This record gives sequence, structure tokens and C-alpha cells, in this order.
Amino acid sequence: MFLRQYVPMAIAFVMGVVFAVQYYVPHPASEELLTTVNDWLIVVSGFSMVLGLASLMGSHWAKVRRGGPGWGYSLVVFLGILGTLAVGIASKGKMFAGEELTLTALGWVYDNMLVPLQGTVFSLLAFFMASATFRTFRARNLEAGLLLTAAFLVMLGHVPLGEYIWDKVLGFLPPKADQVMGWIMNVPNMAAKRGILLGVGLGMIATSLKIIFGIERAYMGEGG
Amino acid sequence: MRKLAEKILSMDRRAIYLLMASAALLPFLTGPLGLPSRVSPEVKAVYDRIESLPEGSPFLISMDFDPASKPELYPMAEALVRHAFRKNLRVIGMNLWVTGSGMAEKILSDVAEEYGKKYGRDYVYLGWAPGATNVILGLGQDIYKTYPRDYYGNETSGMPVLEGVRTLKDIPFMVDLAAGDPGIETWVVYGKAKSMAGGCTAVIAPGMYAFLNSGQLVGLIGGMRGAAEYEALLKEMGKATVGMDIQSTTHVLILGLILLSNFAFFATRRRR
Amino acid sequence: MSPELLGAWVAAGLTLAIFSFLYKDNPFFKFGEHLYIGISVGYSITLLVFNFMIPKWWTPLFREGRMSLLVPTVLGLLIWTRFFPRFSWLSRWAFAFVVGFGAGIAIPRTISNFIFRQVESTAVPLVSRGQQGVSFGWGDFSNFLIAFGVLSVLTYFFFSVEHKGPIRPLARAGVLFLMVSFGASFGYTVMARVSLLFGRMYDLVEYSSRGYGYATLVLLGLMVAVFLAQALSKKREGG
Amino acid sequence: MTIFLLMWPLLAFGLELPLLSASDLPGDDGKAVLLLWPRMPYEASEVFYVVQGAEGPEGPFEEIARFPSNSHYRTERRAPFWTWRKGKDEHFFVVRTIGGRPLESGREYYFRLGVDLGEGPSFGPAVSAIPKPNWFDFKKLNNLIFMVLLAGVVLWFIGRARKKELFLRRIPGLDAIEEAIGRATEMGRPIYYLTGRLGMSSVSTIAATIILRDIAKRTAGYDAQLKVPHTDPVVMAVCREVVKGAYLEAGRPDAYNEEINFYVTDDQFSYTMAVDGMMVRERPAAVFLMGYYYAESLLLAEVGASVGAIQIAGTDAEHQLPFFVTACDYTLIGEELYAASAYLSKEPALIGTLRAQDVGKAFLTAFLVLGAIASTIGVWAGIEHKIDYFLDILRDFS
Repeated sequence: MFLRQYVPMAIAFVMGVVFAVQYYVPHPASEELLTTVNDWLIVVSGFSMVLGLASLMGSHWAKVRRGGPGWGYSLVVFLGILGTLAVGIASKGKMFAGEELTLTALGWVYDNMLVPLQGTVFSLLAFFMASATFRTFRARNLEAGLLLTAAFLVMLGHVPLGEYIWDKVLGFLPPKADQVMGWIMNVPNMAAKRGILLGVGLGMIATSLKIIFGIERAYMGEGG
Repeated sequence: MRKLAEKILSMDRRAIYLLMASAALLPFLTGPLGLPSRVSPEVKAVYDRIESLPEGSPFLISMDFDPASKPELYPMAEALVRHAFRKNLRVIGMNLWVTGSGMAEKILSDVAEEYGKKYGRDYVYLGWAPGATNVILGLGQDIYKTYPRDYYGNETSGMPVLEGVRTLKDIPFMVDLAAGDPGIETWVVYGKAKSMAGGCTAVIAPGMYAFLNSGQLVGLIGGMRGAAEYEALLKEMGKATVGMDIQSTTHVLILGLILLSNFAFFATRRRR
Repeated sequence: MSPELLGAWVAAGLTLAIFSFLYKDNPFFKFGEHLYIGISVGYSITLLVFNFMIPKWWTPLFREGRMSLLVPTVLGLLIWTRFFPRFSWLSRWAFAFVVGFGAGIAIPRTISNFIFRQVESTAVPLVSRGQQGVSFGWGDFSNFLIAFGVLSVLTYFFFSVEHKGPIRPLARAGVLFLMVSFGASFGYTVMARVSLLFGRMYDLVEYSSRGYGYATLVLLGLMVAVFLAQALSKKREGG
Repeated sequence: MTIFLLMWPLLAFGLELPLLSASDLPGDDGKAVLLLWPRMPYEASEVFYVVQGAEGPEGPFEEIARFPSNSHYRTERRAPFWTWRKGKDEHFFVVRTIGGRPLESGREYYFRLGVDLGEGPSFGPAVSAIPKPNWFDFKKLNNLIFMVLLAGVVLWFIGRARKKELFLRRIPGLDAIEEAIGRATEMGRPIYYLTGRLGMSSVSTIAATIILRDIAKRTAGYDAQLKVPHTDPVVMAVCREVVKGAYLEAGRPDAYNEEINFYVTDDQFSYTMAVDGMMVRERPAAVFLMGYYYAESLLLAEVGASVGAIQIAGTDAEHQLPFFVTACDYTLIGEELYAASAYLSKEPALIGTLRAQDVGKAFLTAFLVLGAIASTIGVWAGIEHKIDYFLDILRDFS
């Protein structure tokens, strides 16, 4: 109990208080402390990244071993990892090699596999968005109507063709489409985002305080 | 009429996908539409800030994105690095998103080659390091401790490109190009940049206006449109400018769909 | 086949495999998606080793003998005790170190950047003084709207009192501001998604040229043929 | 003698040189010196002040700065009223480098000030100062006080919430839950509950499991059919416990079924498609989308709306809110999700924190209103500098 519960709580408390107070102390000794500990933590981040990557590999390996439905896809994940790793080691982790900057094997995998795959997965959203807009964007009430109008105006002011249409249809109005969009972004949108930001800021401070005082212990993991 | 409206409302999703694909392919078939985008004050502010820097000033660009936002942020990064090289600034590149390393490296080396810039003297790529918040904090303390070596394994201390630069405070201007978290907010909170601007995907741009208004960001380049505006300012038409055509066609399609669905919706509702 | 040509075929094939999801969830898509996960993890490990483990940890610690790196090494090893359930509680010490530090540095910086800076630029004069004395222009109106908007959104997220009386219209105004900002976000997001689409379309169009051996067209044809054959065989089975 | 000759032109015009004072700049790391000197009657934009510095009393003096004499008044420095007096009666200059070399702490430096009327500067006597590092930056005092006060408020309210129940307003979305479950029972169709795509370490997932408990209690009472498809095995394990507990509490352990919570896949789009497929087939009467979502939000909410379900969403994923707001009947926006979970769970730590944050918000709201009014009056009456005393309280001077 002491080692498992109180020691980590004490560590979090000391670290939290010291580094909150450090901010107010301009003395070089305090800056040196921040620099040193911060450097350590960059190294620690590297170690914790291994933890994340390894647990992902572990879960796919377990699927391959159990051979349940879709285990083949987990094998694909595994082959992808091993293949890229092999290619990466062969290329010493660099995209280009030599004076001529020729593409290495890793560069080839990156350019022709990783970039198109990731790009395409996310570009699917353009299609989903179009269909979702069509099916759900209805001015059912005042709220939805406002949302819709703002979205409409921003989209119109966002593309050259929209500006062109605005000039042709509403050209007699003093503001141009891009100015309308700019005002929406800078005034009502900004105000709402700032309101949210203030709330989020208070929330972040409160959460940090709770970590320091040992009230919030989710970081300890199971049983904490 | 009502039947038609109901039919429209229950249109198969794949029909919309097909419309969308056609709208996206249209500019490839017709050729460029040649419609210009007007330059917004947010983007102009970034351009002016770089213009105002004296020759030889260090300029930091952090490319915190991955291939998923390549079409938006890659042209933006290219345009900014191009502008910096044109002004003979010393470019310091880095990134905080591991899968973006390759792109950041490519942008810097491609544009450097174009302008005949020499590695180590005119520009440096510090590369990726884990622990984004700590990296940003560390740069505010001591760049050489955070990045003792650059991406290629060279020692950073003594590099001519970093002369006179010890911490972020010695860099008069930096731009963060971000696709999410860690990104602009992280730099705003933990960075000690003297003056900073942001470039980001269109998804996160609306949230950044609070920092723009408060002056924590001097300028903001939002999405492909922002990149196209920057290309227009540089008078160098790149991929973002080309991409604005498909933005035009697809946006107008979606606007049309919104109108259509709302007309149909009200047509079916009024009869009820 | 040159690496470039092969690259075009692979890229076009993988792009189409992912796009096939628009027709329906299918093995091509699943293959592509899992390959994506695998490659991105493999790439991350590669970079972790070559850009971090070797230059920033192994070389300074074991070759140059920077003993101060022993501290983070021990912390890192403590984190790795999560791999061994019996000792995994030890990882709490390291996590407490990291999380405590994070909480500590976050507080003052959040106060300064998320609270103070935002408050300062909201509590601004709502009139301006020019050559002709004090006036209330469009800019001042916008400033007023900003202050009112921030205020009403804060009120909406206030949970200690019922939204009754004078608070009710204020909270309601907060919702309306939120809606406009959601709409603006939506309008902006469309651009982001279409940008990605443009990126992929650009490549697909390029790869369908003769120089690349009509890669896109050939692969698209093959994929359609597979789907058709599958649909036909299903029909035959059904009929 | 030489000095007298150099000063001759100034004396001839009846001008005297300002008296320079140098001291360590307070609240820094000991690498800067603050110079102050009074305002002189002959100041104009054509008259320049020249600041020079040296590492020894005999020089050599090097030029540090040169600026019009009607600038660098005390008012121009951004500093709070509790460390710095504003005004136009004195000039200031902060020296950080001499000849490009940064000042070092603990070393004595010499400075002199010259006035240039256009024919080269005339210098007054040199003064010296030793920059020293400080242990507290008083410019950040307001930040520290804010932190201490907020810490006090958080701890106090958590403590109070442990002793007695604090009032929290009911979130309207929670009333909609009752209605949705009632309707599902009437129609005999299932209820879908999704917990988002993050693991148990996320606040929004925790909130989602707390709300699930409440919903499970109601479905147990109504005998409605609940379905919770999962994407994270750990979250599924937790939710099984939660639902089981809820059914016991409702007195219906017989109605509990392990299959209420089931695992689909961890893969984003495959999960989404699978859940969409189930929704199309089973046409649920109510769909709850709580927790954190990514791009799949759009697909899930769209299908739910198209099968005619009552949909209630709750997320702190800001980017997904537009889709939920348009496609769902009710949406818990951002903090409302946490508030709903605090309301339902009655957990003192949650309620206390929420109350503390409310106090913070009330304080900020009041300050904003007063600040805007005060600075408006300031401009109106031309007393902006007086208003600064108030606005400085929540200004950032780092």
C-alpha cells in the first residue's frame, strides 16, 4: 500500500509543486533544474512510446495466435510492421541517401505506401461528409438554422467559385463573400471558441491540481 | 411533388458518393477554372512578418503533421520555406509528428536544392523527437540540449546556421504548421517564441482564431485556401492553387445538396 | 520495372483498395487499412530507433558516458515494468514523475495563455476615440459582440444555478453563439476533407497516364471485375 | 577641462544633462540592468538620447541604443502596477547586451547617457550597476495568486461535496433520456449505447460509463433491450460490471445478459460499418452516442437519424460537435458531458471540481463585464491609464 499508493502520490505532489513554482523563479538555478528534468523526460517519452507500440503489436500477435475471425488482417499488420522495420534498418532510417539524394527503400515505402494509404483513408471522409450533409443538415429549428447559415456562408466565402457566385448574385451588397466569412470566423466564431477555451483552461488547471493533490489518480492504471 | 421530394430525401448514399467523385474529377477534365482567391488579412500578416525580417535572421518552422494532411500542409510548408529562402533567412526545420518526418525532410531538401542553399549553413533539419511538450519546453531552455544532434546525426553546436541561437527567444519569428495535437496550442502554451504564426488544417483553424485575436499568433494560414493565398502572395502557383478548383466544384456541389435537401425536407413537411 | 513505376502501381492499387470502401466494406479495404496500421507502426519504430534511441540515448550514455542519462533510463525501465504484471505497480512511480511534472508546468502556463491572455483581449473598450471624439463604429460593435459572446458561452456552461430568470436568455444566447461557431467549423472542415480528396485524385489521375502504364485504369478495371464476379456468383447461389 | 569643453554647447543653451541611475533589473535571471533618468524640458523627436555601456569605469564605452528623446517613457513598458510605476516623468532602458555580448550576473558594468541635439552626443558621468539573479518574478504575482486561489477553491469544494450534497442544475439532455427509453419500450425496439472510441483513461469514456449505468438502470426497469457495441476490450469489461451492477440495483438481475456488451473490432471504420449495419437491420428506437469520437461520428449519427431513432449525443470532441448537433435530437456539448456524469454519479470529486470551475467562471465573467465597462469609460473619459490598475489584475506579464 505504502509503496504502491503513497510513494507515487508523493512523487506526483513534489514534482507538481516544484515545477509549478519553478515558473515564478527566474534564478538560473531554477532554469537549470527545468532544463535538466525536461531533458530526462524527453528520454522517458521515448521509452513510453515503446510501451504503446509494443502493446499494439501484442494485441495483433494475440489475434494471429488465436486464429479467430479476421486473424489474417492482424497478420497483415504484423507483416507491415516487420517489412517496414527491415526496410528502415537497411536505409538507416533515412528517406534519402548519398549526395544525389536518391530515394532509399524506406523512402519508397513512405512515399508509395504510407502516404497514399493514410491520405486515402482520411479522404473517404469527403464522401461521408457530403452524404451526411445531405441527409442531416436541416433547418429544423433556430439552432440548426443558425448552424446551417453559418456553414453555408463560410463555405461560400471559402472557395473562388463561391466568391464568384456571390459577386454575380449578391454583388450589390457592400461586403464580399470572403469578408463575410472573415467576420464570422473572427467575431461570433472566435467569441464562442474563446468561451470554450476559458472553460477548458479552468478544467485543465483543476485536473492538474487534482493530480498534484492525489485526488485524480487515473495515471496509476488499474487498481489505482 | 411530395413523392419526388421523398425520393430525393431517400437517395442512396452511393449516388451522392458518385456525384462527389464526379465533382472532384471535373476540374481535371475541364482544365483550370482560373478563378483567383482574395488574400485574407490573416495570411497577409504572416507574409508581411517574414518580409520584415532582416536577411540572415533565423527562422524556425515546425512541421507537425502527417501524410493525412499532406495536401493542405505540404504546399503551405513549401511556400513558407520558399519565402524564407528567398529572403535569405536561416531556416531551422523540425517536426513533432513521427510519421511526418519524411515529408518534412523532403520539403526542406527539395526547396533548398531549388534555391541552391547549403545544409548546415543556410538550413538545418533537426528532425523528430519524442515527448512533444518536453521538446517545446526544452527549445525554450536550450536548443543544443534538446537537439544535441540533427536528423542526420551531425552535432548541432557549432553549426553556422544556428549561430547566435541558444533558445527560442533568439529566434525572431517562427511558424508552426499543425494538423492537431501537439500543435499550435502546445506551442502557444509551452513555447517561449518571441513571435509566432500558425498554419493548420482547415479542421482546427476555426479554434485558432481566439489566439489570433489575442495576438498570441501574429497570423494564421488556414487549410488549402490559406496555402493558395500564400502561393498567390509569392506569385508562385503551386499545388494548393491547383487544388482550389476542386474545392470550388465540390463546395458548390455540397452547397447545392444542402439547398436541395432543405427544399425537399420542407416540401414533405408542409403537406403533413 | 523501375522503382518509380512500381511505386505508381502500388500507390494506385492501395488508393483504390481504400476507396473501394465507398462501395462496401470489403477485403481490399481491410487489407489496405491493416497494412496502413502496420506500416505506420513500423515507420514509427524505425524513427524511434534511428532518431532517438541511438543518437539521444545509446550514444551519449554508453559511448560518451553522460551519466546523468541514467536517471531517465531508470524511469524508462520502470515504465517497462508494465510488461510484467507482477512488477507493473513500479511503473506508477515513473508515471507519477511524468504526470506530476506535466501537471506542474501546465498550471501557470495555462493560466497565462488560456485565461489571462484571453481575458485581456476580451475586456477591451467598446467605443473608440478618434479625431472627432468618441464614436461607436463597426469594429466596436464587433468587440461588443465578442465580449457578449464569451460571456454568454461561459454562462451556458455554468452548472451551479438553474437557467432561470435573467440567466436564461444569456445562456440561450450562448447556445446560439456555439451554433454559429459549429457551423463555421463545419464549413471549414469541408475544405479539409476535400483537400485530402484532391491529393488522392491528383495522384490517381497522374497514374492513369501512359507513362505509368495506365496503372489506375487497369487496377480499377480489375477491382470492378472482382466485385462484379462476386455479385454474380452470389446471385447464382441465391437463384 | 576636456569635459567642460564638451559640455560647453549644452551649457551655452542653458541645457543640463539628465541624471542617470542604474540598478539591477528586478525579477530576472540576473542578466539585465535597468537605467532610469528624468524627463528633460528640451525633449523632441529631433533630439536623441544615446545610451553607452562599458565593462570597466574607464571604458571603452560602446553604443547600446539611440532613440528620439520623446520615447522610452515609463508608460511604454508593459509591467504591472505593483512592480512598476507608469508615467511620462521618467525614461527607462533595459540593457541586456553591450557590444553584442550578453551581460553576466555578478559583474559590475558602467553606463552613461548622452544627449544629441544633432551635432553629436554630449555625455554625462558614468554610473554603475551589478546585475543579480532574483528568486521571485513579481510580475507573475497575479498568476501565482490565481493558482493558489483556484487550488483553494478546488480543494474546499471537493471537501464540502464529501460532507453534503452540492446543488447541480439538471442537464436538459438527461430528461430526453427518459423519454427516449420510454419510446423504445413502447415500440419494442432496441436501444443502442456507444461509449466512444477512447480507452478508460479518457475522462469522456469515464463519463460515458457513468451515464451508461443510469441508462441501464432504466432499461432494466422498463424491460427494454439494451445493446452496447464496443471497440476497446478494457472498456467492455468495465461496462459489463457497470451494467450488471445497474440491473442488480434495479432488482432485475434475471434480465441481465452478458451479451448486452459485445466486442466488435478495434478498427475505426470497420467498427463503424458494423454498427451501422446492425442499426439498419434492427432499427433501434433510441441511440446514445456518448464519449469521444473521431470522424466516424458523422457516419454513426447519419445512419441513426435515417432509421428514425431518437438520438442523444454527448461529447467533448469539439470537431465532431457540428455533426452531432445537426443529426441528433439532443447533444451534451463539451463540459455538459462531465456535468451530466457528475450529476448522475454524485461523486464528490466530480461535483466539487465542477463547482470550483463554476466559481472560476463566475469570477472571470464578473471581471470581463467590469473590465469591458471600465475600459469603455476609460476611453470615454480619457483615463485609460487609471483603468489599467484594474485590468492589470488579470494580465499576463511573463
